[in-house]
Amino acid sequence: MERLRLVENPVDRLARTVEALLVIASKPLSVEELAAACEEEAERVETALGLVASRFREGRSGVVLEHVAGGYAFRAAREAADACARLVERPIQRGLSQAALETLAVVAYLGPVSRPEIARIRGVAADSAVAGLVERGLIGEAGRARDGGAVRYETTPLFERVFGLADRSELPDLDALAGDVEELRSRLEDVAARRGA
Amino acid sequence: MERLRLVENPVDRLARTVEALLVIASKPLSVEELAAACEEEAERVETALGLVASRFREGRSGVVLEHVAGGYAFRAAREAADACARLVERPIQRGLSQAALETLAVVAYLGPVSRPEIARIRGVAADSAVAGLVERGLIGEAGRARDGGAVRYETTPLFERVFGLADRSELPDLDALAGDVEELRSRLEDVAARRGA
Amino acid sequence: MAVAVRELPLDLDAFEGPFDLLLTLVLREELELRDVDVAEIVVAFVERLAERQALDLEACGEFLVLAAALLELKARGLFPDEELDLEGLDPEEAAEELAERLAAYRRFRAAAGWLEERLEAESDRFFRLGPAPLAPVPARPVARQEPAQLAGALRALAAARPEPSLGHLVLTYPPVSRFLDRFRDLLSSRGRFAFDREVDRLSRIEQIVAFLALLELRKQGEAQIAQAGPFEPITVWNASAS
Repeated sequence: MERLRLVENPVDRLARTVEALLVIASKPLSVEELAAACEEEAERVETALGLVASRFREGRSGVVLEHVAGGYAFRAAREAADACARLVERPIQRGLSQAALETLAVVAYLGPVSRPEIARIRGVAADSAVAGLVERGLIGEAGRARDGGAVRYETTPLFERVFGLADRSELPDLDALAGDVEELRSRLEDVAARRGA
Repeated sequence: MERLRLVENPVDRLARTVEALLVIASKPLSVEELAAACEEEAERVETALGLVASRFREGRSGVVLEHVAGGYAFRAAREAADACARLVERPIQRGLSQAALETLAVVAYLGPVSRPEIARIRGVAADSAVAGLVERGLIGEAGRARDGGAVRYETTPLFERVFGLADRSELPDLDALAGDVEELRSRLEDVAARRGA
Repeated sequence: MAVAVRELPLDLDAFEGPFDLLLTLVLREELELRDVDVAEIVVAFVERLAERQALDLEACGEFLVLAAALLELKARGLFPDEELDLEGLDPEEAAEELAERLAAYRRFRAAAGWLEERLEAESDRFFRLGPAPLAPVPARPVARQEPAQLAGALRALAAARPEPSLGHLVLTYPPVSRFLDRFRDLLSSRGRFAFDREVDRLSRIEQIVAFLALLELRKQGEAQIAQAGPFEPITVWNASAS
């Protein structure tokens, strides 16, 4: 058994290179980015990622590989959450007000979207909520509507990371979230029709 | 042998917690800092660090535990140095974002100019755009407006090199826009106020 | 069992208390309408409505009109430069518009709830923010750029066109100016009038617009307003005569 370990498996070495890249990266790395840095084919990098995932998983290691925000990244094992919370504060966790959450939802689903558009949907000015989310790095500028129009905002990779989403398509379907909307609408229209009569 | 692995060794668990802490830290952690976060005695943390060091060492892992002046930190394995260099040196930012470009244009044509002035002209907070341009060396501080006023910014020699300009007088003509800087500034602020929201 | 619109309890970011107190505070300009979440008020009302078995048409009608008026007031505050189309109002259209806005808002409120739960569920996920301690220092030379980009960016900023018209999203009303003119005439001829008597024969929508005109006159300092208590008769008199 011992002698087998001395035979170098080339995927093993590639896996170690991927581990090295992930530990120095400051954002999730896509398969393409990893492949470019390794000067390898994407397919082999994916095989290596499988190896890394089996080494760095919950229960086996304090460092865990996750697929998030369109790429791969290391994070802390969940079992160590209490110790992590004593070391660093989760800045995002604190103080996301209802206004901030609603604004974030509008930007996540409709982005890129401007402040006036957000205000129209929420029925209140969105300036401070938008500024707060920009400051936390959850949303960022995404150019202007047209040349010189209002600045539009979209969610950042940090948003996906904080909420543990592989990408925005993991957001639930809006209509499924609010099933009572149609009923509400017909009720209001009903009332209006009777008063109008 | 297999059955032994099922028995949870408490130092194993502590070692995983230490690994988790090291992977989320953005600076080396001392034994005391680790012990405080783990709520453990320093001696046991040192034992756990020994385990971590044997798991995360050259040749065995792409992530390597390093003991540096300030304490312990993970680094990339030496065998992956080339791949890491390719990841880091990649010219990530070929172009400038819309926010960066607008901010740079305002500083180039109207500078020295303060952050509040930039925000007024662009209609959105300028903090992150300014910080990004300062970090890349394209703009720099140019004293304060008046006694105690806001810090003002101007473009740097690097800016001139990047844009291939001998000096700021070579900036492209704005044609129809007023030649006078003050007139231009008030016109831009006017437009931004109307765009408002 | 009637749903008392005026006593509808509200728990908003900017205000907590009954609906009529909210209206009074808005009337006295002690509460910024832009801070008031009208959709939340509508949700509170509909939820209250759903608790009752029978549908109270009178209460629904009153509420619809008041909520629509608040929305219009807000819309003006949010888009002050917007030229509103103030032609005649069809109550059915108004309600449809209200329902539309409410439906959109409800979806995003539900999405916000989902995000909140997700954040809670992921509260034990920790990852590094910022660079790794022992990572090689990045050298990121900015690629060569074209100076024309700078001029283009500045020209675009100077030539900004206004936001697309949001008029179609705002409820339509008879013109406020009609009531402004009429009240100004009354103030200069009689010096004083009872608001309720002047609007008593008008439709609810016209009453609301007249009320907006009254607020406007007070804001301009042209009129003084007195009211013994919420929903008591409103007396208006010429500010310069007092």
